[in-house]
Amino acid sequence: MSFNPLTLLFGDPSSDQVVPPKGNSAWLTGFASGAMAFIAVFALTLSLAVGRLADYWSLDLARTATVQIIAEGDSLSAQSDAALRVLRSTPGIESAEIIDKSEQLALLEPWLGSNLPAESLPIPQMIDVRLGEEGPDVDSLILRLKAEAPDASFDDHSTWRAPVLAASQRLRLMVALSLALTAMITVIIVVLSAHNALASNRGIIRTLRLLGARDSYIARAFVRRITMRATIGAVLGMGLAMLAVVSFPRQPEANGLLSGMSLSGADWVYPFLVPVLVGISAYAASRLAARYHLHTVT
Amino acid sequence: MSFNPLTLLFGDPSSDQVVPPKGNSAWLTGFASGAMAFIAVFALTLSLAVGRLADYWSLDLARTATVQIIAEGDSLSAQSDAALRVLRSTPGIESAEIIDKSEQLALLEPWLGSNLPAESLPIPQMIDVRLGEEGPDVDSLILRLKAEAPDASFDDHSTWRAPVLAASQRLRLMVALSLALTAMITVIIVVLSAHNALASNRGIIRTLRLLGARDSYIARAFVRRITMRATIGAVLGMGLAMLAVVSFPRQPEANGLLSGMSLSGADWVYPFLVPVLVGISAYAASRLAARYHLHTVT
Amino acid sequence: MISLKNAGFSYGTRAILKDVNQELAAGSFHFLTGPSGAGKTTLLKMCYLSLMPDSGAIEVLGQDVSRLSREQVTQMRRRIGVVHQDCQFLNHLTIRQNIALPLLVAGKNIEDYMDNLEDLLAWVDMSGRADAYPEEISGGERQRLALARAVIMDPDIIIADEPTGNVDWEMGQRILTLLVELNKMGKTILLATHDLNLIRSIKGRVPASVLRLKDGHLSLAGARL
Amino acid sequence: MISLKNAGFSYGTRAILKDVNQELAAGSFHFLTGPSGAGKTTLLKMCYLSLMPDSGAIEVLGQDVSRLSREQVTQMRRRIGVVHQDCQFLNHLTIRQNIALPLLVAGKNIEDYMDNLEDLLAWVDMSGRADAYPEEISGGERQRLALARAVIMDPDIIIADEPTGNVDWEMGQRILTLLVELNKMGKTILLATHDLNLIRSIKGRVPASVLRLKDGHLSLAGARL
Ligand SMILES: Nc1ncnc2c1ncn2[C@@H]1O[C@H](COP(=O)(O)OP(=O)(O)OP(=O)(O)O)[C@@H](O)[C@H]1O
Ligand SMILES: Nc1ncnc2c1ncn2[C@@H]1O[C@H](COP(=O)(O)OP(=O)(O)OP(=O)(O)O)[C@@H](O)[C@H]1O
Ligand SMILES: [Mg+2]
Ligand SMILES: [Mg+2]
Repeated sequence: MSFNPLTLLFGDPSSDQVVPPKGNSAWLTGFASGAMAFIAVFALTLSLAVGRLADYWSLDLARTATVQIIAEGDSLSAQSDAALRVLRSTPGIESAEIIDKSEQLALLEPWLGSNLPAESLPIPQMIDVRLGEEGPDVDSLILRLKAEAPDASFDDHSTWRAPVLAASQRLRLMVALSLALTAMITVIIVVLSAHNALASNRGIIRTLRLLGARDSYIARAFVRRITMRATIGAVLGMGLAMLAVVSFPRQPEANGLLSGMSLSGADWVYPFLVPVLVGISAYAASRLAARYHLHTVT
Repeated sequence: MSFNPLTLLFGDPSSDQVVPPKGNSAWLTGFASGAMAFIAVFALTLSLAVGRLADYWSLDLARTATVQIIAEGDSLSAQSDAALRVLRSTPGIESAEIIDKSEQLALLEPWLGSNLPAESLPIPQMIDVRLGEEGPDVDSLILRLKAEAPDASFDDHSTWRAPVLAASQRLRLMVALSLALTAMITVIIVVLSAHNALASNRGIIRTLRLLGARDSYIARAFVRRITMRATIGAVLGMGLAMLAVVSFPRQPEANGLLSGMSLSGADWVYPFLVPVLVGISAYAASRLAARYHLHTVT
Repeated sequence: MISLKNAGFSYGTRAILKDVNQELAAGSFHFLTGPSGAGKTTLLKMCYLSLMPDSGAIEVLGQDVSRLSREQVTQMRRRIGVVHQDCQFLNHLTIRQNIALPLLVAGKNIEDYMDNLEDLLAWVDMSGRADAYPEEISGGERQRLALARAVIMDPDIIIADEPTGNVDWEMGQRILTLLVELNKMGKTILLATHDLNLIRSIKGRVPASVLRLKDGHLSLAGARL
Repeated sequence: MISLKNAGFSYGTRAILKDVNQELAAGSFHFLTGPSGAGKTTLLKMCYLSLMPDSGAIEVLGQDVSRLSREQVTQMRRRIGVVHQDCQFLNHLTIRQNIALPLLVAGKNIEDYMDNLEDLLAWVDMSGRADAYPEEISGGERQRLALARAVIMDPDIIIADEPTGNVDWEMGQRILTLLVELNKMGKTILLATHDLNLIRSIKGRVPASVLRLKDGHLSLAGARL
């Protein structure tokens, strides 16, 4: 029962004739794999979108910190400069920028109102710090800051980060689980419908056997047909799912919250893996099913 | 071909005998409906969780407003009292509470730091307003506030609300769409496998017909068998999905962000609707398929 | 019992039966013969309501078949026992269950027919195989099983399409004897066969007529045997 | 060509064949007869490698069947033409395609066999039905189709299980004539039948022997016909 998988592509068309072009199970195989491909692509896109969202939440927060200096007048600007110097010379810190007072006030608007007596407020100086991949050695950084700018305090948002991180990890887990389940169910449905297709053609298998057909010949005909059906169904299902994803209402400006279902850059590759997965499972499943039925049919 | 659906439950067992107990398609029908029920329950739970999240985001924001009074000393407390009076006497407002200065400072912490010279800061007085279902007449409220407390400004968060509302609506739409799709695919898979089950038994239908079986008798036997298989599959699928949901890691304290997949209160009813839906579609689909095959078999 | 009036039938454009006129009286015994592919099975299918004539009319048990409701067709099929040329059984039921199937689908109480069933099994020499499944029996056994199933309901008309094609001469005689006895009990018998010896062997037992189908026409061939 | 040496076979505990010894020489013509259910089909199935003996040995084309690889079984099946009792066809292919099927599965170039195919169709009187589908033909036509399919590959051995059960006498004679001619060309023929007249009608045309299967034993019955 061994044969070159390449015949799947180039094949000898003659052996195809022996399999009924449309059987009870043809529609079922095609539709089931199409529907599962659709769901899988949907789940995949959702998973990618959620992944980005979680990245945004956790990574963005993780890679920022704030230094706040509470002082007045000259002391403030001197300490600001000192703190900036310390920060910029610390390995693991990518950048450190003074936050503009107006920017700061804009952030405070909801709590303090827009008609604030801006200049008269003794609000502290804030420095926005972007950390590198590795991050700095926080303890020694704090010591150095204390020495150069005694009124500065370092906040790496860790108290804010923990729950967000936990939530985004839960979300990731949830979606990854759904994706894995969908993939599993897709494979099982394909396996079962391959089995069903072969089972409903046992009579044909028996007849071909008695007429002197090799097992590999019979298997090839069924495997090619079933793989084709499942793959075509999966391609259509994927196409429909991508159409649905692309035409989904989106608001790019809201990207912090949820920019809708969308694929970006290299993500476009993943949906195409779905029909490939379906094709491979259909191929493997129908070969196994063919082997089984060829051995149990006398 | 008309018959009482009650026979599904009480049935005459004799007619069951004429359908092969396990056919090619028995496994497929059971498993496909089980898998789809599983996915549907999963999607449903996700949808409920997302719905709660969106409610939290949008409703909570929609039903609050803030009044901010920028003044000093006695004028501030006088205007606060006046504003409170106005607000509490306005229909459509449920409650109005002065926000404690310490509470307010806690909210400002990330921007202003924790070591703020609390008392010395001339920060404005904030009043937290909870709106009723209907909400007040905002224009007349602002006029009355202006008259009684000239330094008060009313903010109903509408600028903040819009993007959050939009995002949560997109999320809802996305999940509702997935749920609808899952339901649709479930129904189609059940329809196709009912059709498949009948198609692979056309020989039996023909034989029974010629032996003098009524159409209703044949239909009943198949419909009962197929409905049973699909429903049992769906119940098992639902059970597994619920198990997965229940054993999903959860963090109740993070309920603002995402408390994980969970069902609460009346939500527990919905998953049980899935096997009911599957059962009803299997019943309807197998009846239609039986009618079709009974009319095309000679 | 069965009367064909100018009955015609074609598959697509191929006319199989042309203006067939024939009256089968109640209690009569008829052989139907003719070359392979002449249309014997087609004619029998019209008599057991599986095909409708294209032209002309067929009356079975006094009723015009083209005017029957589905329910009437069902009721009528219960009064006609048929041995089909390609005997179809339910492979998941035993021989005994298959024979009892017409009783089951008609809603009869099978208990009442148990004696009858065992007698029939013995008559067609299948008692020892009653608990086997249809895929485990031989070609001739299938034909005997089909005959037993055709007569279990005590039908008014028995239509048998080549019921002895796969059985040996003794078994063929036995089957014919069963049919003759049923005929003597008043049942109308219509039997398609190629076996002229079988037809000849009935001489002197019951008055039987031989219908010969050729080129779409039916003629009485009794004299020529 | 085929030799049975103490061959025995049972379905479960039911012994069907007991110590069968028989030698079918190359180019010989054998009838196999016996009551319905005696085991004729079972014996033929062993000769065309569809069943293996429980005890004893069977040699086909000089090789012990129990020692064959799957590939050898396939190669051997291409040299044996079989008319099965329940003729199985592929319903989605036409009659012509069904007859050509053994060529297709053996990877032969069907073009080379077209004349042969049309001759065969004419011989079994099926030329006019060659583009019909198996479900659209009569019982006798199926048997003729099966015979055509069995001989298309020009096999060394032809095994036919009741090939004339559903055809009329003239067609039966025609089929027998075809088999006699193939036998004269050197092919070994093994034909199971209940029709003693068919067996008698071969007298004087080729030397044929008649094997009678009863109670699991095979005996030569030539003298008694
Ligand atoms: N469903 C069909 N569609 C088209 N043609 C058909 C169909 N069924 C039968 N025929 C053709 O009609 C003719 C008559 O068929 P029928 O089965 O009635 O013959 P018959 O007399 O019973 O033959 P036999 O003795 O071989 O059984 C045959 O030539 C057959 O090929
Ligand atoms: N798969 C099987 N399992 C069990 N018993 C079987 C099986 N196939 C056949 N038999 C039994 O074995 C016996 C011989 O069967 P076989 O088909 O060889 O008979 P046969 O001589 O060809 O009869 P016929 O002339 O009726 O075709 C029969 O009694 C049959 O019931
Ligand atoms: Mg016929
Ligand atoms: Mg046999």
